[in-house]
Amino acid sequence: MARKGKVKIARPDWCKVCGICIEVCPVEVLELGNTRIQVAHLENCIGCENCELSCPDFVLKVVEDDE
Amino acid sequence: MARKGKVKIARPDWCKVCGICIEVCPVEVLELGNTRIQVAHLENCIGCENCELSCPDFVLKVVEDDE
Amino acid sequence: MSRYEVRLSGAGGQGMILAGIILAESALDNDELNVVQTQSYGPESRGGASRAEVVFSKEAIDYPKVIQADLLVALTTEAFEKYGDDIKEGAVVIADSDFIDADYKPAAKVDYYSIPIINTATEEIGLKLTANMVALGAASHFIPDLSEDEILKTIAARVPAGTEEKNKEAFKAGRRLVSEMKS
Amino acid sequence: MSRYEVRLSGAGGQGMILAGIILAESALDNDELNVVQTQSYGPESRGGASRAEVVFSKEAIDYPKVIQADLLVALTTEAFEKYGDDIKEGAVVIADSDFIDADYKPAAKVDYYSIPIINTATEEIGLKLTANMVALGAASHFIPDLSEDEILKTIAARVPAGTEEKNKEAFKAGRRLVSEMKS
Amino acid sequence: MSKAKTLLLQGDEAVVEGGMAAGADFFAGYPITPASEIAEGFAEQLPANGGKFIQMEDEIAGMGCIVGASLAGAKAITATSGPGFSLKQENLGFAIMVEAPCVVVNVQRVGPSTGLPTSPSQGDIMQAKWGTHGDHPIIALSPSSVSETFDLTVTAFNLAEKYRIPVILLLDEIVGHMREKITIPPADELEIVNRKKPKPEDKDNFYPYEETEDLIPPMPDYGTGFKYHSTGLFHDKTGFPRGKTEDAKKLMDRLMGKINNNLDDIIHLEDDLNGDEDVVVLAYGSTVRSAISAVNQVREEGIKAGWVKLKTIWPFADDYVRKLAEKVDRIIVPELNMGQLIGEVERVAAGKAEVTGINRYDGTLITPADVVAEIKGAL
Amino acid sequence: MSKAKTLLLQGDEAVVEGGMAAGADFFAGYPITPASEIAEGFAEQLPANGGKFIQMEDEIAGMGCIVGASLAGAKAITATSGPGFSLKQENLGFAIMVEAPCVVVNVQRVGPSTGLPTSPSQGDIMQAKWGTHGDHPIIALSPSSVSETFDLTVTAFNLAEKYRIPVILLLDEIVGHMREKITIPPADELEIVNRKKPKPEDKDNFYPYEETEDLIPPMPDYGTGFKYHSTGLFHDKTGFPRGKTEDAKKLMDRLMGKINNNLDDIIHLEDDLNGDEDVVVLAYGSTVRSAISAVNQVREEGIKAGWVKLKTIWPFADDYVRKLAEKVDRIIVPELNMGQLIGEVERVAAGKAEVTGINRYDGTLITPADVVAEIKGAL
Amino acid sequence: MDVNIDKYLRQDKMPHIWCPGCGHGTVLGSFVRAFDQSGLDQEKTVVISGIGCSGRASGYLNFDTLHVTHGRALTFATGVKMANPELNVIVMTGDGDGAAIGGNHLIHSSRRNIDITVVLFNNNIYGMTGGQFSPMTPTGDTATTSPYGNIDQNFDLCELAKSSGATFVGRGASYQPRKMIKLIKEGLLHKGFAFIETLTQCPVNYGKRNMIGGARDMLKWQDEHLVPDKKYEKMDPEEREGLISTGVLYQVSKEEYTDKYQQVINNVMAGESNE
Amino acid sequence: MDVNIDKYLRQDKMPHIWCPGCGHGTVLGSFVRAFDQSGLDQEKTVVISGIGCSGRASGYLNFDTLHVTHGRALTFATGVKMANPELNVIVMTGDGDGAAIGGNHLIHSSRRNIDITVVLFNNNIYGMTGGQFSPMTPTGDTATTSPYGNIDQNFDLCELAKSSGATFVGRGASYQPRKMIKLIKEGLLHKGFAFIETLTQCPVNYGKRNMIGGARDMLKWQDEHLVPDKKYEKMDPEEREGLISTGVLYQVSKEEYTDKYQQVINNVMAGESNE
Ligand SMILES: Cc1ncc(C[n+]2csc(CCOP(=O)(O)OP(=O)(O)O)c2C)c(N)n1
Ligand SMILES: Cc1ncc(C[n+]2csc(CCOP(=O)(O)OP(=O)(O)O)c2C)c(N)n1
Ligand code: SF4
Ligand code: SF4
Ligand code: SF4
Ligand code: SF4
Ligand code: SF4
Ligand code: SF4
Ligand SMILES: [Mg+2]
Ligand SMILES: [Mg+2]
Repeated sequence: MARKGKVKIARPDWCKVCGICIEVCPVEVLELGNTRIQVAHLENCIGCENCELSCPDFVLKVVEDDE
Repeated sequence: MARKGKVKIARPDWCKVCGICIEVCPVEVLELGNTRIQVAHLENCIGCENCELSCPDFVLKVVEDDE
Repeated sequence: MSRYEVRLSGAGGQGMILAGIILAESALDNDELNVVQTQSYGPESRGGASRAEVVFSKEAIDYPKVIQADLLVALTTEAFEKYGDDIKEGAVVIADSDFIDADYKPAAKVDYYSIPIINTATEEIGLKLTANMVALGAASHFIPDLSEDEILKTIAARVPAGTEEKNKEAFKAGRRLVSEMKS
Repeated sequence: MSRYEVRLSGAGGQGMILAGIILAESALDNDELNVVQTQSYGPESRGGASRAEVVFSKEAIDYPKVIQADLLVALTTEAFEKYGDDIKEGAVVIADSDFIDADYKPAAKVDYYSIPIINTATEEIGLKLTANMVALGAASHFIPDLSEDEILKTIAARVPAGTEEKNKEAFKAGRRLVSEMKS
Repeated sequence: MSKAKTLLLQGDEAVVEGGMAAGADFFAGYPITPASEIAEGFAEQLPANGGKFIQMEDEIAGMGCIVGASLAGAKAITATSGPGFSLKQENLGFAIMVEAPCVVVNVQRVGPSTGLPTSPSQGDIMQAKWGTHGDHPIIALSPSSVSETFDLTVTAFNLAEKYRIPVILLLDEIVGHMREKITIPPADELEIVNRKKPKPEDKDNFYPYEETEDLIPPMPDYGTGFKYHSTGLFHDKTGFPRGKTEDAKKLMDRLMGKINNNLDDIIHLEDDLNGDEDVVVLAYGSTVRSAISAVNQVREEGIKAGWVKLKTIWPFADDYVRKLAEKVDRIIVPELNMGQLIGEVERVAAGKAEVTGINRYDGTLITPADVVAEIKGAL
Repeated sequence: MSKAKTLLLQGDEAVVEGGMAAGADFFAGYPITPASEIAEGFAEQLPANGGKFIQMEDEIAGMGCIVGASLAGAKAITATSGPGFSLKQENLGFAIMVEAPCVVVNVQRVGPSTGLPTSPSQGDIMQAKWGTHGDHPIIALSPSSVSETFDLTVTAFNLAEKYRIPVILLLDEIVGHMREKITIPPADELEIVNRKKPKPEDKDNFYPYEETEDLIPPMPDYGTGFKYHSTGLFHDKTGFPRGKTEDAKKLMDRLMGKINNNLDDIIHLEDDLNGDEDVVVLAYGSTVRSAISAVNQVREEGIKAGWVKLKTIWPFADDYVRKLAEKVDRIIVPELNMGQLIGEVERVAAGKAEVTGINRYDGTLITPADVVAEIKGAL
Repeated sequence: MDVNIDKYLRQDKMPHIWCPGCGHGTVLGSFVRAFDQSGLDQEKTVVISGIGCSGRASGYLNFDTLHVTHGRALTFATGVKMANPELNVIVMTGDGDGAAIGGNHLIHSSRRNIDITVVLFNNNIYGMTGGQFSPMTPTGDTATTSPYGNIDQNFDLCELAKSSGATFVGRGASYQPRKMIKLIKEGLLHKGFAFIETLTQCPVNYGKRNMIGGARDMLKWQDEHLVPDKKYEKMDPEEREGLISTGVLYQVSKEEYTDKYQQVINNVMAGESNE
Repeated sequence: MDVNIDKYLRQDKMPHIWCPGCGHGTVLGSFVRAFDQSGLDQEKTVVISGIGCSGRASGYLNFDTLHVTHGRALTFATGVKMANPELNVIVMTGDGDGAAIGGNHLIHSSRRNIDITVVLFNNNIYGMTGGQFSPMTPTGDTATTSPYGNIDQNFDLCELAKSSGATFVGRGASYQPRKMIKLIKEGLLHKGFAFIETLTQCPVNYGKRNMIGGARDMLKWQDEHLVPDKKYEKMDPEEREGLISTGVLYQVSKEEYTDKYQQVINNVMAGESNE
């Protein structure tokens, strides 16, 4: 179901730093900051959307590269 | 489960003339009177207890012949 | 007529409540006559004593129940004992002659009719369940301002389809029982 | 001391209610001192502003809540805004310097301490959850008739097993933050 | 239904007729003596008129169900007796909170508990006001005859729709089961009130629990695009809880205000007073009938007596009774209970008139003679 | 438990301590804010003392369960808040009918409906008396502090056992959740009442619902050979319904009589009056605390004021308040509701004293300043 | 039968109020016979019933008996059993009482596997209130509240109890009193939650309205539709259509609730004294 | 994903109040995505929820929404659906709300096969009230009201719904959002009663107390215990031990309740006009 695109922190304010996105990401992309999630290695992202669909807080979104 | 004995109208006053005993009797023994059940052909009774166990009103009882 | 009070009593299942309803409904098209019908019965709606009451009046009927009956019908001893005394002086009392002891001594002076209501239903009509209509027929004699026809019409409308004729017959038989005694 | 009113406020989950309980319980063996502790929180028991209140008195404490605080601790701007004004003239106000704007102009004349409560917990103690104890330590400075030892004893009894030392450390760090400012 | 028709009906049946005449199109409930005839009547009549009947698994479900139906646009009704009325209380409070118009009939039998299921009582009068937890407004009506049952059922729906509130219709078993002649007026002679709905163009700026001038916010049907929220939590005009003190007070004041500002419209009563009464019998439900009979009787003997019939039980007719107490020496309150509404009469009379009760709580009726005795008793 | 111990406890926790001290050995209930701590406390303490705790599927079940346990011989308790209290009403009425001793705690939050679950209220005062259908006796107590909560929990069990009646303990969220020092007396210093049981030799001539002289029939435990019947239907002394009018009246008169004959034993209150008061503040629950504070304050200013604290809410202290009204000009009734118990005060005062209320119904408290203002307001 | 059923019946309450031909009496009779055979102690037995014609059963039984609110018998029973696990606790309920308003307590009591024996009188109708449909009224049948035919599906109560956790599930019928006696006896002796559905006829409010007829006809109907469980199990779905199996339908042995709780008490009290 | 979920969320109510790592948000996210894919009309849809953390879901959803009393959502939903069968009616409930206090409504709604879609958030605990055990708390686990370990058996809710008459039954899990989206979508499109249990983690009141840990650990736990329904079906009972199947577990097509009622109306009205 993955499509061309990479993760984006669409609603940074809503992040509750639970780490679920990190748990479900098949590669190393995300890291926990102090008050919100951070994209540490965007280059690794394969756009699988696991994080987007799992994040309980609607923080992440996989977007077309050119968005 | 039948044992030696014949039907007896143990509590005639409790009979509500519903006819269930007649329905479950394998032979012709009982008949409905106007206000209570009647033993019409005791001689036929094989003491099977169907009527005793089925009567909703605890009217009938199979008793030893010599009771 | 300021107030005419009827009490129909019997055992649960004898249909006295239906008789009461029919009696009351018979006054429906009678614009002059007000009517209130009530009943009382046990939780099991069967067995025990049950009664229907009908109050007629040309004036407004406030208190809905019988205070002292002008007319009492009783089909069972239990009903008779419970309600037999609660009647007006000179009231009409109709009791089933086969089920109620004849040596009844009413407290007040009453007009007492002991007639074979249930037996008439069983034997003459051949349908025990019509005893209530026999009773109603007997009672109908005494009720002011209500015609036999009005009641017969209501019977036809209220009893189970197919039994209209039997019930009307029973009614008439009951009425006859009384007229015969009166004549 | 007729009545000394303390309000500890922050976000749900920051443990200010536990801090309040510990504060209150520290007066348990102090026969001279009455204490009442109350709290308020939203239905979700997390998020939003939450507060614990502790009232001390040598006399009977009737009204159980803070009327006007003698001492206010606030860990978040939201809490600060909600409760910042509801204090006595000359009250002590302790606010987290990293999370609350320094340009606070209290309505009444207050004794204002802006100290790094949460950061002390995170960095010095290494356990963010102990911020409540840092806050309690800072507050403890000002509470009449209650000794540091009484509070430390209660902390040891009330915090989760295994975290006693960290929490006591945090308490002391908080207390130090204030003493340093005062000295 | 454009011609008047005369029928011999029970009070329970008159509820069905009244409901149908008022436009009821939904019934949900659970059978119980002596209210089952109401369910049975609606089960028969509703589908014949395109409406819906559903028998639920219990009374709690019946109450929830009519509130859901009401929010979806239906004119909904349920009927029960004491034990079921107790079970409905939680969801009744919810209906009050979300302001869902609906009618709840309680055909009272003798309580407490299972009590005397087939005998009449007026034992749930106070419960109708206080049965659910927390303060709340309520409207409760109580008829004394079969035709009044018809009328008050229509009124119940009208008030429910007008004020967005559940209206309780308190019959007693006597009224519920007695048969009387009743003339049902033609449909076009009845005044039927329907809830105020917002206009489609209001969608964008819509506050479902707005404090409108009349304090009664317009109510959209579900599925008409308003996409709004309702909750049993305290909420502001948006329908959402904010957890603010002001909101709680504002909401409660509005809920109470919408009723208390319209007492003249809501409180229905009748009286027969000459203005010179020494004693007045104040009654409701079937007991009224004995009161009237008794008053007529004693008047003939020259006693200055009158009667008052409360058709609206809640809100209580404070003002009326207060003025009455100032004028008369004694108010007699006959009730088929151990003394319930008499407490309100005493409260309002505040010592200005003597207040005495006549009480029966054994399933039998208060007779005209009982009332006559009480009237004469203290003369 | 033979030595006094001092603890810092919440009111909810004091219910648990009080219950254990009174001999409670059974709890059944369903969690709800702000009463869950009571269930949690019993879940921990009961098995440690050989008692039983069970969490049921809902509040209805919780209420049924404690009545069953009570009949089997247990001292049983349940705890809930408004929504759950509404659900318990039907089975509460049943408990009254079969005269099963038990304690029902309601830690009041703001209603109606879901309301404000974590905020204090005294909104269920009237519901405690009228929540279930039909007339019925009830005892309801309301503490104003943590140690009073302990005491009244013990009293609740004692009254329940003595009078064979469910006793309602009405906390408000403030009392339920506030922490205070409390000294728990040693077990042997507490007076514990246990239900009267029939003697084994009475078995043959046993009438479970006999009209004994004190109107309280002895109560056997299930399984001790009495083989008796209980029902929610009206019944005679045998426990069985006979469907007779006399039985109904006799039963109701006995149920009411056993309480009304013992008002002195049941009604607990405290006051601080000098006998020359112009104004008296009559309060209950947490509101008492502001009343006391305010009275102390205005007395210093020379105002002749006093206070009354009702610990027993139901039965209402009619006589006491009647006499009070005769003596003072004004009675102020502060309540965390829209005015509930004030109705009783008005009723009983019957115009002899002016009665005014102070009302908060938004989840905040009535402060001493509020009471002071009201005291001074009308001087 | 060689039992003194009189001992278990409150003679002075008889004859019972049930209508002529009502199957409830037959179930009651089966129960007392089963109880006698079970060997359980009459004085240590509590029978609890709800409201309905079936609910009247407790009044006729010479035990400690409790006639509670509609649908709630199991909640009271749970309290009795928990408070004194030595007692035999029996619940008598109807299809309305036990499966409509009381459905939740049925599934939760099943789930707990508490040692209570339930005898549910299933007459496919609300008898006492005059014939409204119940969750056991077959689809299509008429009742006072389904004058145009019932559109509800009905439950398979035995399946429901089983899938909720009951450890003994069986079905009996008034046409098979012998089998019912055996079934109830086994249920009584089962340690854990035993659910027994009994098919019983209500000629007055069900049979006559639905053209089955009076009591005798209703028994004939049973005769035509009952199949022993063993036989039923071997049939394929089409054959089963319209048939009803009777007998012990399910039984497993699992730790019982009050036993488990006693274990908790023992552990906690031991733990405490070890401190 | 290519959906505008914003359309279905009440933006101004976000961020939601659920705790960090609470699985309820993932279920909510799956629901809005499923709804979007279903093609149903947002304006003709009503979401009804009870009380609990899960009950808060309705407040975040941009439909007609109703947040009712604890355990009763299905009763209100039944009223809505009956009054206007054109509406899509969805119930969001918790394991306490839907299976404890609300259990009766669940089985009866299943029995009726009324066209309502239930999404039950099963976090094995009463979250909102602070961690009391629920009918879905596994035996042995601790909760605030089972400090010594829970002795209750727990339900298999899917079995319960099925044996009560539900015509669509499925289980999803927060660890499998894709599968859950598909499942919910199918449930939404199913005509009849659709019951969907979703496994969701409550780290605050369940995970931490029961040594499973925080949200991430709880998802790992799911990973280790979930099995697709197809695979599960092929396992023998021993293998199944401790495992949980997800997917559509049961689906049949049966006439729906409001359709049947419409038929009654049509018949009766036709009959009347023929007279
Ligand atoms: C709370 C409550 N709701 C409703 C009733 C009315 N009621 C009494 S018995 C009954 C149904 C009885 O049906 P069932 O359980 O099948 O017993 P049956 O009479 O058929 O044996 C009902 C609805 C009641 N007493 N209490
Ligand atoms: C009648 C009633 N009883 C109890 C409560 C308290 N209560 C609120 S939510 C809840 C349990 C919620 O658990 P669950 O349904 O599993 O939802 P979760 O919070 O776990 O999502 C309870 C018991 C209530 N609000 N109303
Ligand atoms: S899953 Fe969502 S809320 Fe949790 S850390 Fe990642 S982005 Fe933040
Ligand atoms: S889209 Fe996939 S790869 Fe990219 S961050 Fe999310 S989970 Fe990791
Ligand atoms: S079965 Fe019993 S009650 Fe019926 S007729 Fe026979 S003896 Fe009489
Ligand atoms: S014992 Fe058997 S044979 Fe004899 S009468 Fe009874 S049923 Fe007939
Ligand atoms: S109504 Fe039906 S169930 Fe009730 S006693 Fe009569 S036949 Fe039996
Ligand atoms: S308490 Fe549990 S269920 Fe509730 S929001 Fe927090 S994590 Fe979620
Ligand atoms: Mg039945
Ligand atoms: Mg949950």
